[in-house]
Amino acid sequence: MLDLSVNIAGLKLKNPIIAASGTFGFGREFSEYFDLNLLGGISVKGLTLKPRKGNEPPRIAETPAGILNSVGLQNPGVYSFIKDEIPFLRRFDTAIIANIAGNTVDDYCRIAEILSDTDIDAIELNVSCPNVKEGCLMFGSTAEGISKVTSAVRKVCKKPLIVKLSPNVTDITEMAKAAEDSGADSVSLINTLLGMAIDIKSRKPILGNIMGGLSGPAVKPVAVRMVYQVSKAVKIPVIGMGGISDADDAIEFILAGASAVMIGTAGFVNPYVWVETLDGIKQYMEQHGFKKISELTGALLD
Amino acid sequence: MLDLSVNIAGLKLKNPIIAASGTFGFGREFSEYFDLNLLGGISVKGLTLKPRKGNEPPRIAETPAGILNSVGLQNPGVYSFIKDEIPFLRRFDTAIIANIAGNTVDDYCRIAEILSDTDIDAIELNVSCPNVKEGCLMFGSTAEGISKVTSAVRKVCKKPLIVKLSPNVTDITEMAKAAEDSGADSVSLINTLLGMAIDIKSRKPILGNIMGGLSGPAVKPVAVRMVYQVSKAVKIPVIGMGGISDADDAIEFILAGASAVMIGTAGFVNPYVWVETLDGIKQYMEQHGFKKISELTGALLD
Amino acid sequence: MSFNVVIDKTEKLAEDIYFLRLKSERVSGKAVPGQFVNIKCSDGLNTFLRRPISILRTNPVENTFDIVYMIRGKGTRLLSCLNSGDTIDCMGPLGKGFTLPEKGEKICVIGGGIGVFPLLFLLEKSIDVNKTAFLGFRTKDLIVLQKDFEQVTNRLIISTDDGSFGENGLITKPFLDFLETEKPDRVYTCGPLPMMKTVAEVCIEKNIFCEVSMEQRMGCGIGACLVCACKTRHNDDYEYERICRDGPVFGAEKIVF
Amino acid sequence: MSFNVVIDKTEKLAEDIYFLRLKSERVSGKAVPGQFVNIKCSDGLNTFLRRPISILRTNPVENTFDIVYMIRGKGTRLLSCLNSGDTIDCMGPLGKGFTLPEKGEKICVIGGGIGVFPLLFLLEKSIDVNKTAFLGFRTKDLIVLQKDFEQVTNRLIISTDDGSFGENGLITKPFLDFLETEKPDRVYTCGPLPMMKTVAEVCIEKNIFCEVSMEQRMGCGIGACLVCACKTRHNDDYEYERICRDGPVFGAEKIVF
Ligand SMILES: Cc1cc2nc3c(=O)[nH]c(=O)nc-3n(C[C@H](O)[C@H](O)[C@H](O)COP(=O)(O)OP(=O)(O)OC[C@H]3O[C@@H](n4cnc5c(N)ncnc54)[C@H](O)[C@@H]3O)c2cc1C
Ligand SMILES: Cc1cc2nc3c(=O)[nH]c(=O)nc-3n(C[C@H](O)[C@H](O)[C@H](O)COP(=O)(O)OP(=O)(O)OC[C@H]3O[C@@H](n4cnc5c(N)ncnc54)[C@H](O)[C@@H]3O)c2cc1C
Ligand SMILES: Cc1cc2nc3c(=O)[nH]c(=O)nc-3n(C[C@H](O)[C@H](O)[C@H](O)COP(=O)(O)O)c2cc1C
Ligand SMILES: Cc1cc2nc3c(=O)[nH]c(=O)nc-3n(C[C@H](O)[C@H](O)[C@H](O)COP(=O)(O)O)c2cc1C
Ligand code: FES
Ligand code: FES
Repeated sequence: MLDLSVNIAGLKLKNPIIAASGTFGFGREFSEYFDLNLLGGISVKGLTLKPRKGNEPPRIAETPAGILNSVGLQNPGVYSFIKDEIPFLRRFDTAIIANIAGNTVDDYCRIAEILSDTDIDAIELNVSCPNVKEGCLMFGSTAEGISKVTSAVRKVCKKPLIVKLSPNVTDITEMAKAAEDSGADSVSLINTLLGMAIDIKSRKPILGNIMGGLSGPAVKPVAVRMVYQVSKAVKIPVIGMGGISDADDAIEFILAGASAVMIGTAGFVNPYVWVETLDGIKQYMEQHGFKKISELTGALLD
Repeated sequence: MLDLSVNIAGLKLKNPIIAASGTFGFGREFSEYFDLNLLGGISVKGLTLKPRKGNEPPRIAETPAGILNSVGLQNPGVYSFIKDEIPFLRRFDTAIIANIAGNTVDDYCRIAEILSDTDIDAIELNVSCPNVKEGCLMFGSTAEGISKVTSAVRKVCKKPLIVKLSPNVTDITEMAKAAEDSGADSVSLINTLLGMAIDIKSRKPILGNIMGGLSGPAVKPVAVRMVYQVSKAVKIPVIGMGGISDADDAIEFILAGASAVMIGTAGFVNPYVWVETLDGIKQYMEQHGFKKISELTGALLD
Repeated sequence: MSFNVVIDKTEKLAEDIYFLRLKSERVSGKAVPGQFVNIKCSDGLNTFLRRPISILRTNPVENTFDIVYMIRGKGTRLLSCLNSGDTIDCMGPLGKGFTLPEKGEKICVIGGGIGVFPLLFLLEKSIDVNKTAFLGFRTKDLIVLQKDFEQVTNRLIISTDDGSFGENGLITKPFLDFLETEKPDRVYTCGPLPMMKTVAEVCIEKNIFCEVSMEQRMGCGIGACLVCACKTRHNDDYEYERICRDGPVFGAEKIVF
Repeated sequence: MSFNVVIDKTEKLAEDIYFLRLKSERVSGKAVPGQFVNIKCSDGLNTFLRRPISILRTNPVENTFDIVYMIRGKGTRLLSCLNSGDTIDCMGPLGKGFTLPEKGEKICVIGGGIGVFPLLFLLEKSIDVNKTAFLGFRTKDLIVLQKDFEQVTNRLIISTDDGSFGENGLITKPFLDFLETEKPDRVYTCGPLPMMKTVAEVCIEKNIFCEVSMEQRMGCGIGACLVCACKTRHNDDYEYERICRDGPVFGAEKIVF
């Protein structure tokens, strides 16, 4: 029997496959395609204190082996999440990770405080959303910003605390260390790379918001590199993501140092990607003689 | 008649298509495939003062819509370039851009000084090579580093000076402004994004150097975004690159604000990409009623 | 579950306009007018996202459904290279369709360009209804499925922007003229935004039931990613609804054009 | 200039090993043994780079050339889906080939796995020469082109790692035994590094002319990008030379294994 369970500083996952925030809504839609009980966890659409309308469309552009998105944190707000979504998600045996974002440190603390008393399993701080002008972009791009928001949230947060890092920085290890030093239980990375696409026929940016976040296979090498660097720089567990489309990709992240992985964009093309990835990881473990998924984390050979 | 010529602060190009440094050697090999007279310019393989052997192989990995490379600045040194390569290149009516790299500010100055007295058309400072441990990586990742090396080189450099920027930074506009303020005549961007790929069968990084630089179509949205941001932030002309594979891509960069473009990785697959891109740009100009290529620079509509 | 469907028939209808008949019990059995399928136009990375295409008609007996698409870019171009017997990966049926008219009602559809396709399915499924269709095309050569529309309408008015066939100019013109003398029970429209806006506004003004089918770039196609935003009225405010799930068909009065 | 060539014939030779005959006047007219072609295994982005494959043989009369490849990953898998009549984009001939033997010489080739293919071309082009070939395979089922090798050699020794055919074990063993009693004028080798290293070392020791054909991941394939580095001796120091242009064939004494 393979042991696929991972324990991310108190966040127990039955397997390392997590749906990435913003690509999976609150699980309702994909639950029509597969059994959510199969997932290790679900990171829900980024939550703000008040509902947010999001950015003007178009909000997506296709780019080589990837997409740009500029949703802009459209969400029903944390209260609606608690009332309408937690009860639905709790029907499944999967970890609920509340991805949260705010404009101010106070915002983050309020949301974390509110969520600490609810039946969720962990909080993921989105300090790195590139689509929103104020707020979280600012925090995620400096070590001080990350320290400030993480240590403040840490004080009020009674759940395992994951800090999600932006790749749009000079030195990702500095950001990870700032999160660790400020009390994060784990870091997840990468969020999207800031990008842009232009329609040369209309001579206009494709996105209503001009710029957006790049995700999908195109970003994988950058993400793997950052996961590798970060997992060497910090002691807390690392959750890896960015362009995972199949088990081979997921294993690449795990070998680079990730304890668990998130998958997002690939699900737009293949709604079964999470389940298929899990199956593929099991096969790989069997073929390569691994009994526990945790043995695979960082298991690069020299 | 279309006017394709561009003037980059004294560097006169008959058209905006330049071969990107490190992907075109010193032009000899591609000259067997097409007439180098057709190019606006050639940025030669990065030159150091002394010959450099480069990194251990494998030096390339294929990634989704891109490649990682870790050549590590293998080159015959600036003296051999002057003796063996300039005479060859001068046989063609195309601008010679000497791409240079050093470990210290002194190195950069020496090379720039030496080259200033040779028959080249411009110097491109590579302050951003991600494959070399010491030296240029350091300079390119902070505004201070860029200022230091640029202003020192400016003093001794008698040729138009282009500073090539690294995308592996939090704020690319800061880097561009530092270059401008320190006397750069132009900035070129982007160099490669730092990335990594792992072979899950052998459980080893594919590159001998572990990490390498990502280029090719995958990086295009990041590059277009940075060209857009930089061209709004500085007054000096911008040379855009990163993933250009055809005329549509090149036009995207020009609309984003580039005065000229460089093409590299795409030439590995299609050795005629430079010529075909030029032809495609001409067609686009005709279809859209542009007489001068300079009118296309930054010509986004609202 | 897999989304592979076999191509039963392909046909070029006009320059850059192609017809596909696909085998799928799921789609042919469940689809209603206004719904779409989301197609992976190439394996792998050449086109990354799926492309939404409206369902033109279903044949639940033969287990087939039809689509018609215009080549607009890379994805649709690759699609046009496929032949019958080939397999494509196709999710659906997706989205919320049109509200079907009641028996005895009088309806109008106004379609422009590639927007005409979902309207054919609606017309076919509107039984014992008096049906008038207004279809606008850029030029004569782009007129497709004219016979099919004739068969399922009581009256068919075609216009071309350049006057090369039928009425000269925008299709909204004959529709507005028509409204001078007639009052349909329901109006349905799909096509370019300015056209739909004109239709929606006049229907709202005249208090005619009107549904519009909206278009937007999509990610997941099933409602999870919120990229396919459509600005809709909510009291004095607006929200962004999902075209892929809350639409593509919306009540005209909801849309903030 | 375009690199499109038409596939004349495809054949599956063994599990995951395929033969392709391609129409190309350029390649068939110019190629010499040891050279390779660089193939775009799929249009667009599914595989980005070209894949280097050795030329197995040319037929300048029919304007064709042959290659044999093993499925190793995405690119070679996509290649194996093509059929005769299909077109592929193929650059070449590229690289520096073997030094052909002189008439009357005695030569040995030692090949392992996919390394045997360029050696067949060399043997075919070595006229009036006494030729012994040592070919190693992992197992019996992977032995390909045995007849072709028999036809162009005076002696053919085959070994399999698992002893399922021919000699049991590594092919270097019978070759080393052979050298106990014979001294060929020239030795050529292509295959796994450890094999080539053994062959190179013994030839250098015994002062036998020896050429090795090296393998490395490639970028441009024509010598411009310096990614295909091969560590070579230069006096007391080393350099990285380009396998795609300075090689793939190098004098054995040059290689730093
Ligand atoms: C609900 C719905 C139904 C549709 N029904 C039809 C139909 O029946 N027949 C038909 O010909 N077309 C239809 N379209 C439009 C069709 O989806 C686009 O023409 C197609 O996606 C273009 O893809 P491409 O690869 O050719 O173009 P590209 O420009 O290469 O596509 C790039 C990206 O932009 C998206 N995109 C580009 N144009 C559009 C567009 N107009 N709408 C949505 N996404 C777009 C693509 O899906 C892709 O993600 C429909 C669109 C929607 C939203
Ligand atoms: C000069 C030369 C001649 C060769 N001749 C033959 C031949 O005749 N028959 C044959 O079966 N194989 C030959 N090979 C090996 C062949 O190039 C690889 O097996 C092939 O590139 C693998 O591609 P893939 O897409 O299947 O594998 P993937 O692993 O998906 O390829 C990923 C990337 O790595 C490169 N790569 C992977 N393995 C190798 C390798 N062993 N050598 C070089 N690049 C590699 C690919 O080209 C591609 O860029 C030759 C290699 C070289 C350098
Ligand atoms: C449409 C979309 C919306 C996203 N929204 C969020 C979000 O609300 N919060 C967040 O932390 N990350 C968000 N992300 C980032 C993803 O969670 C993930 O970090 C990124 O997409 C890289 O992974 P992938 O390539 O597997 O998608 C979003 C990504 C996409 C594509
Ligand atoms: C193999 C290789 C070698 C490179 N060497 C250099 C170099 O020596 N100096 C430099 O400034 N950039 C170098 N680059 C970066 C390119 O010039 C260019 O900035 C980058 O590849 C993005 O453009 P592209 O996607 O068109 O290749 C190199 C890129 C590649 C792929
Ligand atoms: S496309 Fe994802 S919600 Fe509509
Ligand atoms: S592959 Fe570019 S130099 Fe050999």
